[in-house]
Amino acid sequence: MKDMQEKLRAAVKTLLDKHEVAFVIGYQRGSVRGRSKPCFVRTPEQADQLIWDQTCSNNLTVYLPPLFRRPRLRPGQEPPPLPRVGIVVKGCDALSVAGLVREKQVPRANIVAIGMPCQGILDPDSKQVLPSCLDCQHPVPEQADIKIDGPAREPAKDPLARAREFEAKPIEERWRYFAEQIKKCIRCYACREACPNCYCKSCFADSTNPRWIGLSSEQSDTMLYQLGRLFHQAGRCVGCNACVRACPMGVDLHTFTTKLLKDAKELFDDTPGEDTESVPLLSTFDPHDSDAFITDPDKQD
Amino acid sequence: MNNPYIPYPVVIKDITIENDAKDLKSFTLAFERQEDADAFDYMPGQFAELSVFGYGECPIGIASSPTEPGILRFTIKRTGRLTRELHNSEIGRKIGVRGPLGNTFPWSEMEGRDVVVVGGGFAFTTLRAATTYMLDPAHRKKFNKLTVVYGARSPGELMYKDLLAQWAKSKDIDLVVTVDAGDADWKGRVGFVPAVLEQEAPASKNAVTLVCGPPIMIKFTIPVLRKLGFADRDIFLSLEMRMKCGIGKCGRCNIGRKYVCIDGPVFTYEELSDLPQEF
Amino acid sequence: MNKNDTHENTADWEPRIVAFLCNWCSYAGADLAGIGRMQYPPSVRVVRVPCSGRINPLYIVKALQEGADGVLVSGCHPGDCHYISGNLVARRKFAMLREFLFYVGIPKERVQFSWVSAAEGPRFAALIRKITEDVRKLGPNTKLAKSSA
Amino acid sequence: MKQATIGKKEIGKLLHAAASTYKVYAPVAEADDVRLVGLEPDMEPTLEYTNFKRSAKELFFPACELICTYENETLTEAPLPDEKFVVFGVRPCDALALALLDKVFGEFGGSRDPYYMKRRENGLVIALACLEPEDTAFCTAAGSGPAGTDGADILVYDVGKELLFEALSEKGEAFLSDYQKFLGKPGAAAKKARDRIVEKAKARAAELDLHGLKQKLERNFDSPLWKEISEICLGCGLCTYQCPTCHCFDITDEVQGRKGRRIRTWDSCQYALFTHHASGHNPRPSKNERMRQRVLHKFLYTVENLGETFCVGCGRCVRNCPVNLDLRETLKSLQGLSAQDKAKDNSGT
Repeated sequence: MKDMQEKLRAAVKTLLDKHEVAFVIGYQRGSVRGRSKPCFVRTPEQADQLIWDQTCSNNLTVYLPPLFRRPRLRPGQEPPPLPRVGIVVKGCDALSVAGLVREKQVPRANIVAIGMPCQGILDPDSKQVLPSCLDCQHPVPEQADIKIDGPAREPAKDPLARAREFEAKPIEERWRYFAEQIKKCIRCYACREACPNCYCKSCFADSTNPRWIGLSSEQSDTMLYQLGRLFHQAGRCVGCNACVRACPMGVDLHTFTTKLLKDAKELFDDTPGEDTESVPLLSTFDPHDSDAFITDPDKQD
Repeated sequence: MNNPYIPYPVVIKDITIENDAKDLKSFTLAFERQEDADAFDYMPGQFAELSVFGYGECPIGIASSPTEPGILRFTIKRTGRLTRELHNSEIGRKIGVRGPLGNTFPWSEMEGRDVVVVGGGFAFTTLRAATTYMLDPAHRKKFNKLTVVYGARSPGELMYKDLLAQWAKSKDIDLVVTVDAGDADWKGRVGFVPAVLEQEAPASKNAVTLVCGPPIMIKFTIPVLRKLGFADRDIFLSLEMRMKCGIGKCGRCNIGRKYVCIDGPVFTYEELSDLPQEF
Repeated sequence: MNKNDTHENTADWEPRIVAFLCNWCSYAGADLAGIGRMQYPPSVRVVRVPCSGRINPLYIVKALQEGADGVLVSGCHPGDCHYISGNLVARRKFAMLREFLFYVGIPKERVQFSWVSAAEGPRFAALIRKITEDVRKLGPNTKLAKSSA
Repeated sequence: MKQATIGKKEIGKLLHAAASTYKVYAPVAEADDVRLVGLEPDMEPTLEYTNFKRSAKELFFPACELICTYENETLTEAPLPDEKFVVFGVRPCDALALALLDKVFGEFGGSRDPYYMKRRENGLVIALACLEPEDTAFCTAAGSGPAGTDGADILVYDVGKELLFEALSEKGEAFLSDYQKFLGKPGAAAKKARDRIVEKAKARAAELDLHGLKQKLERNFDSPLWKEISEICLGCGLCTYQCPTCHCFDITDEVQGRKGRRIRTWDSCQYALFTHHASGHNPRPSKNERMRQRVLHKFLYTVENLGETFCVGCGRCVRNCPVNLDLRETLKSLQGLSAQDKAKDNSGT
């Protein structure tokens, strides 16, 4: 892995030396045991602070959409030129890049993705590979512009197994589990802020008119927040699980994001992050989509 | 111990539309209980949290003067959810009021001095209170010459028209009303407040000035006042900030270490220059 | 949220169904059912929306939170949408939403989707009968309901 | 009683006995964590933890407080909390945080916060000195240290097989007297062990140097460093939600039909809407200003207004920040600024 780190630094130095990008977003050594920290590298010399190992947890693409947001212009004012940015991506993060490009948040030509094959992120305390990484099907960022060689995990055989197992549980048990997870949530919204897809300029959770979500510690409000946020990721979530890693309270969002992936795949054969050209799943339709869930009162069931 | 978060119940007694755009209305409120009215002991410059049940609270400067007995008045611009609801209210509706909050205009410092009141647009509310207070026969003698410069975008946007007419006739006050742009019927002054102020050139010797208005007016008025010789410590401004508690606990209305709700809303220009420019 | 509530109230409890109906087909269908004096349970509260595609999934969850025991969404039959394809975009969304809510533990019968045209008064009446009975079997909604509701 | 001891295994008995008079909050091991929870008869308190994810702040300043209810425009004031309670096992840092909150919710600004002050009156705080603070903590630098006594009524020392209770207030003393049948007189060995803990805590080197920070912060409001520091910040409110001294709140109404209630809920200066005016103007429009506000509020404004740094060094924000934006490092880089060179910009218009 040291070797990968060297290659990464060299690649970044070259990019910056040749002025191909304005800066590179990568990881540096963290201050807490088992943690890394995002960093913005602007000069070739700074490239030496970049690291690559199994602590490189954040999905750095969360920093991309704000960089390409059009500022409000006065009449006649020219829009400022968009930067070209380098970014260090794992397999899952590369999917996020594609997802953001497909949603027209990030111009693909302005991104230089430096792909790092990934062996899974370690839990800072237990030093075990995180459960959410065990389901990873994309440990190697195939779509990266610069590919750094190195060892990677075996892709999970069945990345959706967790959802399948959960579905098989009795409904009351599922509800209990969901309610237990909700109980842990302190509504700090770290999950939202860590999610590259949560780039909405104003979030339903913050809206005061209408106020979707009460601000009290009422459980149903927390449920509404989590259901609302999760479902807003339907057909968009790439399964990077940055939300899971950001949560300070250990709320298991992974079980629920996996369901979104599963339904996107199984109902509509869509894998968000796989391509940059298609229309996001829920922004379009196919006349032949199934009507199986539609209640037909004339039919006896 | 009185709970400072609990509003006094009040009833809307009167509603006046103040401008042609109809987005400024004055609400006259009456306390339901006499003891609350007694407890609500205020001076011009202060504000209160108006409370519309189901819509929350918002801080509004008090537009009436304690010299107007039995009247508690607020002039409110329709801006957000709560103010829209207030504007849709009818006479007789019960609302709440929490206060008085914040500091006042510098009443003791103003005694024995000239007072120059400079107001622009809708921010004239607490200045209306201050002017009314000073014009009260019981108080007028405490102050020397009183000059009021008040401007609005257009004649239709001038508030308190009856009162202005009354003041215009009074010998106790030099009133200058100006509009940014007049219309066919407008016979008065036309010009921006800072420019008119400069023309009027009120004396700065032994004088205090109270300034309220939109940021752009403040920006151009300050240099004029300084040119006229007003010291920074004699220029008093009233600030607005998003607030919740109004009593220095909730932590959002601070500018540096100063809390607008308890250290303000009235600050001298000298104080403000000393604070971080984050407002 | 406790079980006792459910039992105590079951005797005189009537399901409350919130129905989001599109203006052009299903609302007209409901109207037709009314004009035709067709019998259906009084359990339903109708919210008229321009198109089933206009329905934000939050509306559905919010209705459950605010005390609905069941939610019905109905629009024009596929191919008949006044806005050409609003109901088709909605269909995907609802398919996933229903699955997702079921996944976290909301019975499928609580949130139902259907197509009712302007001419289908009887179908609308039958639909309300069906969803009311489905929800009655489930009992009051306690899962997402506000505890203070 | 000033000092008393109890066998470690007996602590459950004492707390369960107290639970018949008070609501008792104690550390209990749950599935994945040790939490401070309301003690039920079937629960056994544990001493095996470093600190809680959620600080004891919420027992005194809950995330949601009912102010009043109303129906048809008639308002009913919510009763003030009247439950007497004991909270056992908070760490000295979190106890210090309460002493700090006492200042804001007390007389600051001329009015007292009735909810918080009432809970402080009703609550008895039994703190447990740390033998080994978390590696993310910087409590010595922040002023409490592993055996700090501020904010607690009783401080408990783990002296081996026993726990040594030391009353710090009259309330604490009364509690020890009330439950003296569970308690013994401390022996010489226990006292010695207690002294060793105190000495060790005193001897601890400060994890970072906060001296002179105030002067630097005063002069560097406009430093470009703020932008640099906040560049990686995600703007989530995690640090503020977990902070034992953060106390900003929101007041909102919730309605259902003709009925409604007014509640006070935690809020965070890290959110854009925190200072967003109805007019659309926002004095803190980006995360640079919001990050600066958080740091300056804790390390400058409260020092000026209350004479206290509003950070106890518990390290929660350090440990849990999703991007490892480490407050200790932020403070270190701010310390690197000059306190002199930057003349204050007084030309403001």
